[in-house]
Amino acid sequence: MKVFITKDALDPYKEILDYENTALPAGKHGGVVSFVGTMRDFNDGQDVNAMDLDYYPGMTERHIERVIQEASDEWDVMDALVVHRVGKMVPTDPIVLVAVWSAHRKDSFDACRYIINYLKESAPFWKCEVTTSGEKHWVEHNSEDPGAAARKGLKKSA
Amino acid sequence: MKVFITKDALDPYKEILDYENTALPAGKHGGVVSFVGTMRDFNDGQDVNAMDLDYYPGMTERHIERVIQEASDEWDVMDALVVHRVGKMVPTDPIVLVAVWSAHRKDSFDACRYIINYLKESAPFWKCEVTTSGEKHWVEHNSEDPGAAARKGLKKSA
Amino acid sequence: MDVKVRYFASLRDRMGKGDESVSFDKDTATVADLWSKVSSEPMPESILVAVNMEYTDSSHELKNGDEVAFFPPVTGG
Amino acid sequence: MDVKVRYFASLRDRMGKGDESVSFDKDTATVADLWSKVSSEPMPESILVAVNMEYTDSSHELKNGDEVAFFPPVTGG
Repeated sequence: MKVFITKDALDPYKEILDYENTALPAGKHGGVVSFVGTMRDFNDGQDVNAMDLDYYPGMTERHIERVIQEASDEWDVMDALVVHRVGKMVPTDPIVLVAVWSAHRKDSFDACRYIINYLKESAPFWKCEVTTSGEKHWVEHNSEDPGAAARKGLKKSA
Repeated sequence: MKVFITKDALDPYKEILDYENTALPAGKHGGVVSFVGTMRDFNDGQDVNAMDLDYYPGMTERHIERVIQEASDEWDVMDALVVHRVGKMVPTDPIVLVAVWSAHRKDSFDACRYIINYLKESAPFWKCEVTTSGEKHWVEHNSEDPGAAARKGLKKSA
Repeated sequence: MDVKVRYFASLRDRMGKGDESVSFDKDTATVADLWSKVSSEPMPESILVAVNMEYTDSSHELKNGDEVAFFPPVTGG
Repeated sequence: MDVKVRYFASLRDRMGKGDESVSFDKDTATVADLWSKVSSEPMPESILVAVNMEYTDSSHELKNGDEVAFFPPVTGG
């Protein structure tokens, strides 16, 4: 299992191949399911021309590793790789890669989906968007699923 | 949509990137889910050291295209790519790539899984395995799911 | 009436060829008629048939120029 | 007792810094006590808190050397 957060440009498929060649035994896994998320040029109907993604070094990795472990407890996962970009990025930049190797397709799909759902909804990242009009603002909630963090039972301070 | 069957070595992630750069508008898709299937060195407990995959040129592509269309009717699919290797191959060779682009993760996962399930269970391919003892034999049924073809309603001649 | 016949996988090995052309001296024939022209054995239960690349069955009426394929159950890729 | 405090995202902008060290002259203090030392405003309902990188709440009792982080709801990556 590897979780890697980087400010550098992300070459997702090179990451998959490099990891496969170094960490996985040859000829044993039936397949790999991957999700590669790319920065879009719009959000909530507004044009976006840049994003600055904040994270909590140490905590973010630890919580992602825990979710990979949850997925491995639930499904038959041979190995998993998460690479996430942070800092300044522009539309068409790859942001995130999740790859899950398994002997069974179904398990790869389920585990990969579980991990990316966590990353997109509940992982400790904070988006700051810069619109084409130059306006900069911290995203208040995840537009894809505003209720996700609450459902995951993250405690709010009273 | 593109379906491509080839006797040549398959470089799955290069195929994804080439297709993404030529066929997809930049900045519009939220992500891509891919499945890459690799030849394993065992099947049904027997060591396998080579496989020769037969197909029906024309029919195989047509039926895969139809299944991609079914997936696109069911889910919000922006584009999909299938590349399948045929002929002689050895363990660790990539055999198949399915990539599905969508604005929504859920749709990409569901459509990609639907397409690869079809390819693995019901698409017109025939496996001939060569074991390490040199024995060559046509696989009689798909060991992953022998009932799949019947369930898909393929008619048997009386 | 002429049709093109194709065989795949183990059936290709058994027939000793991948394809052949078959001529009928009548204007109508079914897939079953075609099978009895190409083989002396009864058509195996498990054999699948496609006409012009669409699955069908042995009662299918053939037309001149059809491509008929016989093959064992598919195994997937 | 000394703790390290970290702020993220919009809260970092609002606090004007990303981290600071805070000393207490007593041996026990809660996250709520810490907040009242670093801000004159009441702690916003929506602010999340983590101690040593684990989510917790404002009643959490701090220990010497703890790392306490305050941040707005996460947005995911």
